[in-house]
Amino acid sequence: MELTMAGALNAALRDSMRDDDSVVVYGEDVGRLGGVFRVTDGLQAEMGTDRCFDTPVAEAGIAGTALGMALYGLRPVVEMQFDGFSYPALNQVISHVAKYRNRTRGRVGLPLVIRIPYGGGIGAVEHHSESPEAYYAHTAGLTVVSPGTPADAYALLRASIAFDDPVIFLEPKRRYWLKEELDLPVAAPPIGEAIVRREGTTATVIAYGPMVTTALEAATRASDEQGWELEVVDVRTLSPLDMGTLVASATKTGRALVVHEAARFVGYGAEIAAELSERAFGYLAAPVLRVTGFDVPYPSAKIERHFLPDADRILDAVGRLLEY
Amino acid sequence: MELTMAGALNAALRDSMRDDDSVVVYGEDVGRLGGVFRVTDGLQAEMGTDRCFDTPVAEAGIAGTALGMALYGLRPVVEMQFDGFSYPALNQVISHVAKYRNRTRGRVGLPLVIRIPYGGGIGAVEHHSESPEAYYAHTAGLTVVSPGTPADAYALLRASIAFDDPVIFLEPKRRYWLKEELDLPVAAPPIGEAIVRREGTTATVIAYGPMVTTALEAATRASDEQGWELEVVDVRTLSPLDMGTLVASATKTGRALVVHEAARFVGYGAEIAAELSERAFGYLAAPVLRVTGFDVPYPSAKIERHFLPDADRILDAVGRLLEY
Amino acid sequence: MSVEVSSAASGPSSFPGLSQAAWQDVAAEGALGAATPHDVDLSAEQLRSLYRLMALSRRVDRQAINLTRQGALGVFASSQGQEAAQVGAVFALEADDWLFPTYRETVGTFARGVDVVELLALFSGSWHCGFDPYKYRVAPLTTPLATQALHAVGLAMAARIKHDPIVALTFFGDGAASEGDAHEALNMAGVYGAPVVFVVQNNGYAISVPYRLQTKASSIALRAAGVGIPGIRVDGNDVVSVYGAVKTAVDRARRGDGPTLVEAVTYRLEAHTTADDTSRYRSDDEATEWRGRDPVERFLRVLREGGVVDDAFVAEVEAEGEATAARMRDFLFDAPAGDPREMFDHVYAARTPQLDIERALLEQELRAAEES
Amino acid sequence: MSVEVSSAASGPSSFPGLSQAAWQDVAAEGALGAATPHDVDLSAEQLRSLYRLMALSRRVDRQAINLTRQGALGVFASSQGQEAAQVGAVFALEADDWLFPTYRETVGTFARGVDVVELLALFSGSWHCGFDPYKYRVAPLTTPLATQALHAVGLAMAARIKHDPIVALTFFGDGAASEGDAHEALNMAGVYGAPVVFVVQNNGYAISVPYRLQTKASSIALRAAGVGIPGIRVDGNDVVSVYGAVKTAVDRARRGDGPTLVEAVTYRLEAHTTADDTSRYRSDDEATEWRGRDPVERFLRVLREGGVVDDAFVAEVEAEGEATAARMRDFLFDAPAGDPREMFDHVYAARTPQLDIERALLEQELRAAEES
Ligand SMILES: Cc1ncc(C[n+]2csc(CCOP(=O)(O)OP(=O)(O)O)c2C)c(N)n1
Ligand SMILES: Cc1ncc(C[n+]2csc(CCOP(=O)(O)OP(=O)(O)O)c2C)c(N)n1
Ligand SMILES: [Mg+2]
Ligand SMILES: [Mg+2]
Repeated sequence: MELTMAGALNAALRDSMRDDDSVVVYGEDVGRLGGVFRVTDGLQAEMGTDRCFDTPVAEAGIAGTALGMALYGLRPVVEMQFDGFSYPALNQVISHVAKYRNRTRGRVGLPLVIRIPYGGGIGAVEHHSESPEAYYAHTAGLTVVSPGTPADAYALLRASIAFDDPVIFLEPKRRYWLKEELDLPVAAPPIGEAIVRREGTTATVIAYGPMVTTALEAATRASDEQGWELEVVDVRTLSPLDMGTLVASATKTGRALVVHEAARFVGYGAEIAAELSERAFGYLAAPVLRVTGFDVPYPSAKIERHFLPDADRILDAVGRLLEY
Repeated sequence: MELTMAGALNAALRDSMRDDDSVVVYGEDVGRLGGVFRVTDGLQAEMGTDRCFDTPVAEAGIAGTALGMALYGLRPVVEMQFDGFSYPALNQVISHVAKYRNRTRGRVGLPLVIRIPYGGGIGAVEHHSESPEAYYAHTAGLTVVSPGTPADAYALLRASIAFDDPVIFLEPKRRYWLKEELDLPVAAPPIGEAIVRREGTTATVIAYGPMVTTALEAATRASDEQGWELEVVDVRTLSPLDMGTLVASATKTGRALVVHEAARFVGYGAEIAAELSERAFGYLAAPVLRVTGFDVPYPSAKIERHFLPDADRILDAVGRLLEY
Repeated sequence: MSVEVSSAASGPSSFPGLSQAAWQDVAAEGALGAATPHDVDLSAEQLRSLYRLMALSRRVDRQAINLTRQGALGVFASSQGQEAAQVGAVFALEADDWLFPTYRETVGTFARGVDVVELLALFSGSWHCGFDPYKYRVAPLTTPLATQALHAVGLAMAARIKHDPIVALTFFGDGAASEGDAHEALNMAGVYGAPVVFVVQNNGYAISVPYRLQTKASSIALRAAGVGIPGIRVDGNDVVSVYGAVKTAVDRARRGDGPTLVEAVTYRLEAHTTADDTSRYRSDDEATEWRGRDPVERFLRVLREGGVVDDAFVAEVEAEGEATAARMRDFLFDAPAGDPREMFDHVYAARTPQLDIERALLEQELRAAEES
Repeated sequence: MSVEVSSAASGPSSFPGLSQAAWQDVAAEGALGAATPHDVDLSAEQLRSLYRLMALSRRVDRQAINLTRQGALGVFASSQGQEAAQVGAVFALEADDWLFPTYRETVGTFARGVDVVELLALFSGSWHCGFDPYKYRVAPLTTPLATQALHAVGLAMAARIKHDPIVALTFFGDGAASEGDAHEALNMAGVYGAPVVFVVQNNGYAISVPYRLQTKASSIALRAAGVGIPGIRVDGNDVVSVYGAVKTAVDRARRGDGPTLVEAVTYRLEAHTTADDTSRYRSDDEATEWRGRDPVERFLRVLREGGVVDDAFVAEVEAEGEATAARMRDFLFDAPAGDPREMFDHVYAARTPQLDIERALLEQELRAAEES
């Protein structure tokens, strides 16, 4: 069956709810409307208003009540309507969601998922195209996941719901309409494992979420136009990060770059670049480069394409990697 | 005159308020009490309740109203009582304080300062020892400053108050009682410049805020005990970062490490390590190492010293740098 | 803004015994009074102005929806049905007062005098805020809900500190009223006696979520009691009542008597935005019923009956509306994208070294694109 | 928890003309009724239990302050003066109910049955939360203000979904009530009819900030009206009234009739914490006045007058208090620091590879320290 990423996420929610009574889905407009991106479409109709319901407009409230629900043994899967509207919940997430297991000396785990459609490229107005992954990944106690394909969207969301610690599930909204032929339920590597999406020898391109498609496009063009064979690694789980897979690829190719939409400064790519530079020191023929959005607030729709990393920007960086 | 860092900050606030009527100071308990660390001691008595006043317990409210005040031409200097209680204000800070100049196409600058006592080492209960600098430094539009000495505390706070963009001013609370002989007003390099606090040739140690003292202690011991001459660079302004000074030192010594209390993963040190690895590639005899707090929620008082980087941990890392 | 330091809270003191307790109950319905009549001082000239602004607003809104359908705007949040609430409220402001709107208040912001093309930048995608806030004393249209209410309070506090007799008016919605920031804004305004007027347009929905799932309170105005400030609930489809209520609040604020929360009960006739589909969550009947209370038509009817406007005036306003619509088409269709290099210019007062490097990279990309 | 989807908000509908407007005003003082008497059902046994818990609490609190002076605790937030509010409230709970306390509710948490040594871990610095929340159905003592109120609401929502007839009770302070989270919690509890009781201890201060600088509202209970839930204001120094009011609220919640906000008006007799200096912000006179209303002594007086307790019982409780204090000294003085390696064990259900690396580094540091 051909599914979009939004469809795969919808199926994952439905299947998880069918399999486990303790899974509840809530957030702004997720009930009757089925979510502004329709990711929760049909869930309220099938599962009832106890299992899938709308909330008042209160993101701290959504995250804070999810904690209470998880404490009581449910598995809440809540939605922040857009990346830029996940910020009011940051205090609950940083102070409590991330820390509760540790605060209680391991006695209380919180099996909850916070879904956040994130990233740009859809021509939205301000505050609707943010890439907040660094805030979450830097916060000890959170597990941060971002799928790059419909199959991973399904498999990783199901795994996140079944996970016994809180997961920040970042959905690359510009890829909601990305299609893939899928046989549900799809099998995929578990949370915590990166994957080599395309093998290569010239250089390693590390990507996640919305940039997986972009990196693969760059790899195709690199091969077609330049004869460069890029190895594309999809991070999948941003925290904890599977450094083993990354180091293996970088030591093999001797050249690596990391690509993300978020701003560069103290961005997620800094971690990968810093850690690869340390662990693959001596194997690297060039420094690890970062191909990122700029250190500016996300720009307006008419110029966003100049902010977003694309295949050209990746190929330009590969060129620089090869010049060292 | 010998001043503690808290005293230097107090003097900076008082002198700024005396020099400029538009400076107002507010926050929780900053008025009559003079702040829980007494940094605002005496300001209300001297300046009146219009210029220095207490707020309800509402951090988003403090940050959001500061924006409105700055929009109207005042220069608010607000306090978040502790690092862990700055998180409720993150939405206002990320969505608006950081972005307002850009949102308004440069028409509205926001001359405001958010003071945050931060970091551990004072035996406090949970949520009172956080190091949130990565959240702020990653956010485009913010200027992030952290002094390491009483002189810098004075000079940088005065410069921040006079600055035409919002400044997140991170005060290393465990150094509030650090003393220095000062002739006020002290001169110091402006915002945006790092400084070499101690010259050396063996390796570069990059630090800021509370770790400046620790790095200097390590350098003294390195010289006394091992004959290693460490160059200590104090970052001072975390964003925008003065990479020039850092690159110059690292290329000179050929070895560098960065030290901070915050967790390592996607921490501030990742940026420095990533960028140095790129810009000083070819000059580095060893990878840039990170000496940091662990990737765990800040621990309880009785074991916090095992979390915090100290001179031993720095010297151990220097040893590893030299083994490459 | 000097606030007296009081002694401790003193409350009910009782110690009636061992099997008898005592306490005070808060009535579940709060203390909303019945609707009472108030005289409103509006000249025929002003009444015509109100009509003109509402009618123009309606035309602007319709044109904006069309421009969205045609791709000139990326999205648009219609104010149709809410013209009385928005226009009536901003009409109560003086020239030096400040307005803090949301994405919903395009027509209120237009009525305040902001150039319609500049105003729509947010939706056309040319820049986030297309107008100069200082020129119009209007803050940017804000999408993170309830956040701007705190900005209004802060500006009002600053004005009080400077002894400037100005007022800040902020709009927010029935949904936004659930956000923590809304509460902090109301409470802080109360504490400092800030000259701010909160106008909640209760249009019955937060996207798909109806009022009854947003709060158990029968009225958003009751929040006022919780923070000790005056509250008003008014028919948001009656421009004269909205004006009267908000004017009362504005006058009170300017006098130094502090903030007021005004709830204007109204209805959004169109979808939440052009990207929304109302059929998923509300009935046509409901919308039809509210169309019967259309604030623009309703007002026009009374004005005609009262002899305040004649056909010529109405035709004149219509012509002005057409001209405005034409201007929107002229300037919003194929509006130039703007120079992408500008994205580096307004992050800080001065470009940082890092931004220079990034700008150079973009420059190189742009040059490469030109060449190919 | 199924909530009906309603039609749009319907409000005042009027269109009175061109010079007459109409609106409803919210009375500035809200709708707080006069104190009314209520029968409270407490046996002599229960009354003695209440006294015992309050007296023990007082002793525990005094011992904790002493332990802080002696360095065995890093800091402590005293409940002295607030025993009636805390003990009376938790006494209204059943065994399966849940409690969500702040740093201030040590004695309420103690009265709920949490072991006093486990309870004080937060302040001794041995771990953040020293007790098992599931064992006692008590959430960790929480310092980020008002945050735990949302946890209580979520737990109550979950209980409703599961059809478990339990109640969640959360405390917060007059200061915390200003936080956005407090509003979101109250409002969401109302929307879902969550079985939760909010007990605000209005002790007149948020550290140094007096109630009158915290809010303009005459009572925190008035917040209830703003979100459409019942509110109660009660003398927080009268344990019977507190019990009665909270029991009413607990029963209501258990019946499925939703949340209640109870404001208990009280006073903190000691400093905010042992690190605070009250002389900077309040007068001795004020504290002395409130000492005259000491909830423990006051209750004992009435109990003696009513013949509910005799000297033997009082002496017994005193002895129990001394034994508890001795236990605190025994276990909190020189309590072992714990193994620092444990800091890696509870971040996730399973240690990550990165944490293994970091643990190894610490291991090496510990070994090096042992050697030198
Ligand atoms: C903090 C935040 N959360 C969520 C959203 C997404 N969102 C946009 S409009 C809206 C509904 C707002 O309803 P209301 O306040 O009643 O205003 P209306 O749209 O009806 O004018 C939501 C949830 C947002 N913009 N900001
Ligand atoms: C979110 C947050 N902001 C600030 C603080 C610092 N702080 C600790 S206690 C306190 C005052 C709280 O007053 P109140 O809620 O009345 O409780 P009380 O201490 O009187 O019991 C403050 C401001 C905090 N703990 N959490
Ligand atoms: Mg609405
Ligand atoms: Mg208090």
